[in-house]
Amino acid sequence: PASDDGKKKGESKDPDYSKKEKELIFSNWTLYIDVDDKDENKRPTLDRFQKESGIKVKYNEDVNDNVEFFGKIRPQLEAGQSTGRDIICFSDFMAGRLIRHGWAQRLDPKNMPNVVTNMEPRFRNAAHDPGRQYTVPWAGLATVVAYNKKATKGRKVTSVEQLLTDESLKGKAAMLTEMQDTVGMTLLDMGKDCTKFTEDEFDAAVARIQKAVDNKQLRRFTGNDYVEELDKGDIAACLAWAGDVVQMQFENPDIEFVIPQKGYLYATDDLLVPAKARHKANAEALMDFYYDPKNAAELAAWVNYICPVAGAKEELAKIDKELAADPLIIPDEKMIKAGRVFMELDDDAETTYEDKFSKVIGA
Amino acid sequence: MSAEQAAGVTLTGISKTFGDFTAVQPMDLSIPQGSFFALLGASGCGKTTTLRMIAGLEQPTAGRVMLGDRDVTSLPPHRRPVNTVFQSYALFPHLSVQDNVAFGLRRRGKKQVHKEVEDVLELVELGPLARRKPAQLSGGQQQRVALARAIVNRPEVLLLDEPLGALDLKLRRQMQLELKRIQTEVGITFVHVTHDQEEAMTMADTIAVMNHGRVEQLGAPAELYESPGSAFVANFLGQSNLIAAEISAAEGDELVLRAGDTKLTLPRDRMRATSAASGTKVLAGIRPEKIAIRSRSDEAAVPEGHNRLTGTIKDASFTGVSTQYVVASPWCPELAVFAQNVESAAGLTPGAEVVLHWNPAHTFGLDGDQDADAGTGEDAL
Amino acid sequence: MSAEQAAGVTLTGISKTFGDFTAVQPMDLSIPQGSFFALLGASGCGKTTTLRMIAGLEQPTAGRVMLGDRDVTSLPPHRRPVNTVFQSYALFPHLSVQDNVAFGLRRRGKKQVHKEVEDVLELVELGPLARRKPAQLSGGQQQRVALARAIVNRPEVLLLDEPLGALDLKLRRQMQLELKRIQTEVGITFVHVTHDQEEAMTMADTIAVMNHGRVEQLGAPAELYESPGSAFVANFLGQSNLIAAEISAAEGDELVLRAGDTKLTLPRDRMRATSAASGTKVLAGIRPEKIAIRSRSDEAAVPEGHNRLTGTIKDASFTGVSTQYVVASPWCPELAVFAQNVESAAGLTPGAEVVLHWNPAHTFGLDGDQDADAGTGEDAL
Amino acid sequence: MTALAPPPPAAPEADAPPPPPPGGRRKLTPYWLLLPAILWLLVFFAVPMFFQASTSVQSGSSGEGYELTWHWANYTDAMSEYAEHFGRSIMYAAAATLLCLVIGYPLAYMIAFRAGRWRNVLLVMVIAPFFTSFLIRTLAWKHILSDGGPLVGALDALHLLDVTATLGMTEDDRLLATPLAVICGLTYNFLPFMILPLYSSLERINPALHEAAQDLYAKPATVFRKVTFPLSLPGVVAGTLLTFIPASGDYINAKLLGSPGEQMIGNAIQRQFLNVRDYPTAAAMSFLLMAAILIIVTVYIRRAGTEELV
Amino acid sequence: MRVLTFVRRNLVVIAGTLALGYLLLPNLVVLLYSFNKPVSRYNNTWQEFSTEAWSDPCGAPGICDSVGLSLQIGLLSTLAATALGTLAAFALARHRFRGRAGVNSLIFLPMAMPEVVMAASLGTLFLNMRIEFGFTTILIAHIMFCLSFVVVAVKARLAGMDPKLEEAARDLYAGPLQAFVRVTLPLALPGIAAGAMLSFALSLDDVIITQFNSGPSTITFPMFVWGASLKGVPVQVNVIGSAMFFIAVLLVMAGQLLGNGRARRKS
Ligand SMILES: Nc1ncnc2c1ncn2[C@@H]1O[C@H](COP(=O)(O)OP(=O)(O)OP(=O)(O)O)[C@@H](O)[C@H]1O
Ligand SMILES: Nc1ncnc2c1ncn2[C@@H]1O[C@H](COP(=O)(O)OP(=O)(O)OP(=O)(O)O)[C@@H](O)[C@H]1O
Ligand SMILES: [Mg+2]
Ligand SMILES: [Mg+2]
Repeated sequence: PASDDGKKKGESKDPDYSKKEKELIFSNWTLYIDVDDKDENKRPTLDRFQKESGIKVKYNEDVNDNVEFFGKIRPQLEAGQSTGRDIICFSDFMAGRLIRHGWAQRLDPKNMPNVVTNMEPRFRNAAHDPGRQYTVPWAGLATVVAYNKKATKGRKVTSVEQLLTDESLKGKAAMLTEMQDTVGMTLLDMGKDCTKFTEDEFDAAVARIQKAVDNKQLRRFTGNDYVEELDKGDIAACLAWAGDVVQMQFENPDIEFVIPQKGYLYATDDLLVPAKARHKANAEALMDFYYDPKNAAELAAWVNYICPVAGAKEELAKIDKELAADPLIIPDEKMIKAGRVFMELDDDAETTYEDKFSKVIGA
Repeated sequence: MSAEQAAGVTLTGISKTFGDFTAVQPMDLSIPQGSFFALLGASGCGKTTTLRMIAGLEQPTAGRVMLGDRDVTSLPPHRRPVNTVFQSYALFPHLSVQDNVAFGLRRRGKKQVHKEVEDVLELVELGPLARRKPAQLSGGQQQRVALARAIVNRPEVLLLDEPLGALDLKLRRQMQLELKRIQTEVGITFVHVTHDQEEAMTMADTIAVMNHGRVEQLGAPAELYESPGSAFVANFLGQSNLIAAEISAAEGDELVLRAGDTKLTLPRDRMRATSAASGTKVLAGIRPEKIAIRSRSDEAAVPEGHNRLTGTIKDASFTGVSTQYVVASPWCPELAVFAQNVESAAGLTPGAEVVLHWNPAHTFGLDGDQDADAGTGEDAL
Repeated sequence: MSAEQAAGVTLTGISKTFGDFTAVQPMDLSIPQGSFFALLGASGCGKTTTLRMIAGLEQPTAGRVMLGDRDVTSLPPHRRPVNTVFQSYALFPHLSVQDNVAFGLRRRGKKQVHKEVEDVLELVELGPLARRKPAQLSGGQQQRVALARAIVNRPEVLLLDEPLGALDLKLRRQMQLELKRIQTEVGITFVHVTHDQEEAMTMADTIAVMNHGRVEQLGAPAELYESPGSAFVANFLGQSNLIAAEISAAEGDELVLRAGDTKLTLPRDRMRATSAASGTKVLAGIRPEKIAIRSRSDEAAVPEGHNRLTGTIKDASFTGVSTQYVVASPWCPELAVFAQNVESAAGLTPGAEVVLHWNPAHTFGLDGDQDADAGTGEDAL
Repeated sequence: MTALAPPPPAAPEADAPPPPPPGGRRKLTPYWLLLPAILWLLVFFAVPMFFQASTSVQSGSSGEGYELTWHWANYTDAMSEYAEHFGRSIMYAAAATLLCLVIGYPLAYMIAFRAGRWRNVLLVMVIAPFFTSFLIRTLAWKHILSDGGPLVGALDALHLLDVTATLGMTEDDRLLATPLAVICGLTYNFLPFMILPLYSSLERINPALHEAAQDLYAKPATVFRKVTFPLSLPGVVAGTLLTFIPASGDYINAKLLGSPGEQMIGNAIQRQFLNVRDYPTAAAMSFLLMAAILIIVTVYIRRAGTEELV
Repeated sequence: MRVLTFVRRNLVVIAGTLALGYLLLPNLVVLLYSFNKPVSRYNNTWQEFSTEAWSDPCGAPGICDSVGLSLQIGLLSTLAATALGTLAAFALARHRFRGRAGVNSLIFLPMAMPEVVMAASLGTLFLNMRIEFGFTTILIAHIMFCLSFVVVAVKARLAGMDPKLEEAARDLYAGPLQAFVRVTLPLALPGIAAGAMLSFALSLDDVIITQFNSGPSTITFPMFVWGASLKGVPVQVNVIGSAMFFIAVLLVMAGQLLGNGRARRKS
């Protein structure tokens, strides 16, 4: 409801200089945009956007970690200063936190016809941003179980349970340092609803993970770096993000993934315009550009994460049939149904849970 | 030091105190212009401190420093026309020999220094080594660079703080001659600090003997040597035999002393003790080389009127040029005697009974209250 | 060195080569047991290297080292009954004086060392300083600790590598006496390296003079001094006047030499040149202290049969004990003459015409092919 | 005595030149020289410590912000919750320091006494790895220690891994994600900090002392034990401190080479600060670590008897 | 038997060489893999020899910017730390003054402090002061922790320097400033250079303090590697790491040779 939004603390109309300044500063995760096969410094879709719109994009791959990055820009946000960025790509829970603090600018649908028409319906509403007033999904993330066939000596790994208890995986299983993913998947495995859980349930899940840690079942908690170790076989099985798995499969036939019976965790990485950003309209232009199915398909073909744009499947098929059929990129019905979103947490709950989780991962 | 000579350096009531330790007692000192002046003294007696006050590297606690007629007491070192040759040379290791030598000239704004540097290096015979770094030179060569670096500035006074201390004996003797030659050639006032008495005597026109922060005696080398004013000077400048005695009578120009059961004669004008009254305790001094030594059997040949002592040779050591005897006589356990080796002296071996004798004119008399061992080096340990 | 004495150290055909530089030429050397043996030579002549081969700190390139009857050539240093007093003392800075001294004893497994350490510290007169660290000692005291640390082990041979080099003159003379006393007391073979010839002469029973890696001459100090075998020895051990001459005739026990227009006589048995035929070039040597100097006006007093030369005094320098003259004579530009200062010599000032004369028995003859300046120190610069 | 009677005590006379200005410009010189550095350290080292001290007794949440409430419980909480981390940090750092000493000593010794004209080249080799980023090198270790790698294979074949496994240093025939890997990583990272001070104190030893010891019947081993080592103690003390202190606060090695069971206090501080954003806890842990190190270092220096560290 | 004696004689050299090997092994691996041509994003198995990455070291997006930033920060912080540290070292080595002990420990303390502690406390300061994390904050932090190392290096050099040399300069008509510029400074230079080199190395290498105090868009080379390590390290990282290693070694060795050569020519 629009009346509410005005009251969100700290929100005010920030002046937009898009008309005068045809430029845009974009902070994204590393390796999260298509690059030219021959020249890694060229980014085809982005280059095309710049050419078509006449907006010069300064593209930074400086997001490695939601919380860490948020910590770095937080002082400016709190002080009501510009973060020096017009678009930031945050995971949904972090985007939610910015919205709650009033540190994200409300987007104008009028500037984004493609978004309005092409966004997959299931993305149109989200717990952290009801009605998608502030954010636009860049990609969908599915947290699944992946394993290296060679390292498990052919054994299949099909569940989180197996990661936590299977003797044959002792010292070779890994989970993620992201609390949402690891605890969420464990909760699902325990038959709990990760979209709505109690603190006791959370504690039980953490205790379960702790036991695996104590048994030396779990080798490490990783960020994105599980990829390298899974590829090498130092990690035999782990929680993984779908997009990574797809990419790994190109290169390593031993990599397999499984969508656990009990469900998987599902999230989005969202683009948002932080408070005091100078070029909101330019940002909206870029978001709109990437919601053109053709552009979206091109992006998805490279990053291999779930594409939130309707109609991209057909475009993708033109590029690569196999990819278009991969449920990890364009999910099928079954896949969509098995996905769960982690519960929306307020700041205090998040601190409490993060703190508990920190102890499990050893830090 | 005669009054008609122009003074090169005059120190007036100068003293230096570090905390509550007085390194240099208030003293006056006047160094004639163009002379070779030596400051001699044991380690720690304040020689370096005195020199540093002249150079301006140390501010005197009291007193004034004059160069010629100019009071320079409050001038910083770089404004004084004085240069120093340091004991450890203090050559700049990062500069070549010629740059070391040119340093002072350049600081005074000279642009064309080549000629002067070349000349002075010629003077110290280092021309061919001008481009070397100090580390590539031998000790003697470094010493000469240090000297060249100082004299090239034609200072009014050149201060030398034990410049030869680090050299070995042979080299040292040679550098002494060299230094003397250069001083004669350039005519600058040299103030030379050393604790090698032979060095001081061969080189200097005037010697000041320092002890515990004060000048004990000052004079020409031969004067100091022949008539030392105190036990310290007598022992420190060369070796002396100091025999404890008592004045027993005065006969005309001579004093008669009694040491044990021996009678010694001493010219009255060579008596330095304040009182010459009978019964006064004195030290009767005689230099080892002044004493003739002969076998007891040969006693008859002792000239009439000579002071004589009898004793036993405790030790005889051959040093090449001379033989040094240590003779024990009843009231003087260790008398040193030097005999130049001309003809080999038969029978003068340890254990031999001998008679020592000397011309009384060579005897000198000192105040008997002093420590007869002052300045022998025993106290330095 | 008489053959009947037991050999303390015997070096047989020993030599040492560093890369392509030969530091010690093959040489034989036998050091009598219980003697005070001095190795004398200019800097770099191989003294230290020889000593280190005896200590086992350097492996000889060829030859053998025997201690008594035992071949120790291949024994490592810690297995040889030999100790060294190093030039820089090499005291262990982290250990107290007594622990330094006890070091060797403890390494040989002695538990009760207290008594021995105490005794040896008594010997070197350092008892009260036993608990100090080396840094808290003066140079002379450190030197004595180094000595005590070595002799407490009662080694068969004690090696001393310029142990007094770092001390100042006065202290050095005193330590020489001390060392000599201690050697006499403990009776150990001392092999003492020095380049101070006076030190070697006063202390040693036997001296070996080394030059460029070989022993030039070996003998008792007086023997070496009075009859040097080469120009190097003559100049290095004391000072010598070497006059280029030619044998003109042989008369009985004497050779008659001609130098310019002067006739000099030389005892045949003091002629070291291989040939004594007429016309042979020789260097006629005479020590400065053997020469008497008198005024030309006084010429009549020259004893009959003395060698005599006439000349002009170029320089006279007073050193206290003696006066050193430099006399120019037509065919010998710089003759040194030492005259002990007994009675002051009137008229012997620079410029004076003098006659020099000496007993021909003191003349020595050397091979005329040598550089007359060898060993004077001029070549060391 | 000569006639040089001492003049009356040195009271400056009217015409005497003025004594040098007491305390003038020269006395102030050191303060001017120090001013910039000290100011810098005060503002960016001492003041932050003060801020952290105040932060460590704040309470609140990352969402609502923290305020100073003298919440001392932060310390007790940190102490009780992270006791294991503290213990592990100290132990790993100590083990790494010991290893550094054992590995670094021969190298420092070799450079000081046996390297001849290679000395400077070797010294550069010791520092040069710094120029290849620490992270790259640690990642390279990950590579070298990899489960399927040749090193694990070789050690396994020699049954060395069984030995370390019984000691609890490794797990399941692997090196990565074990205490051993973390300790080796720490050792590797801080080795230059051990070698440099060791070298500089060894280099100062007069080689004649070695010869003197041999001459006094000491076997080579005894020479080392009785002379070389005691004389290098200042270097040992400086080296162990420069290794132990940073190692105890490191988190990179534990993060990259360790498993959850090997995380150190640095990891906890880093996560509390950068991820959980619980600044008070992070600050309290920092102070506890500082205190622990201060105590250990003080005791150690007392025992080692060396005041002169640098 | 002979082998045994050889081993015994050269035990130290063998152990030292092994230690050196341990120290350089990772560099060797880094170098080796800089010539790899990985088929995937992950440069962790040997594929085939290629100099591709060497011919295009900036091939990975952002890498050269980060190297540039690192060099910039390294140079600036070295410059500042060396200047401040040298001044302080002079004060400590050449003057006795009140409060010397306190100053000494303030300077020593940063070395006696784990990096996280410093990093966190400095981070706290910046947060409290609402100072934007970025270039300035990194620079400030680097200068702070390099400072102590410079002071120690320069102080050691000055302590070994004969104070007589300065007196000699003053005696030779050099005023205080000239004595400093002409004599003291050139002689202290090796110490200053050592301090500078160490601080440059430490700055280039630093992860921990940088991580706590860098801004979102100031990615130093180590921070770039940190980010890349999560996603797959490009070969170019190995190239740049190896290149920096070799450049450092070569520069120092060239300086060495130059010095030797000059000395030899002079003699
Ligand atoms: N800066 C100083 N602070 C305190 N005491 C000093 C200082 N400089 C010299 N002294 C003391 O003053 C005394 C005289 O020192 P000085 O250097 O003048 O002696 P010296 O005669 O040159 O001795 P040496 O022959 O050993 O060089 C010594 O006892 C010395 O310890
Ligand atoms: N380890 C070495 N390597 C190469 N040359 C050496 C070595 N040790 C000594 N030398 C050379 O051997 C020669 C003899 O050296 P040694 O130390 O024995 O001389 P020395 O007579 O003791 O001289 P000094 O009186 O200066 O001590 C010298 O020229 C020296 O340079
Ligand atoms: Mg002095
Ligand atoms: Mg020698």
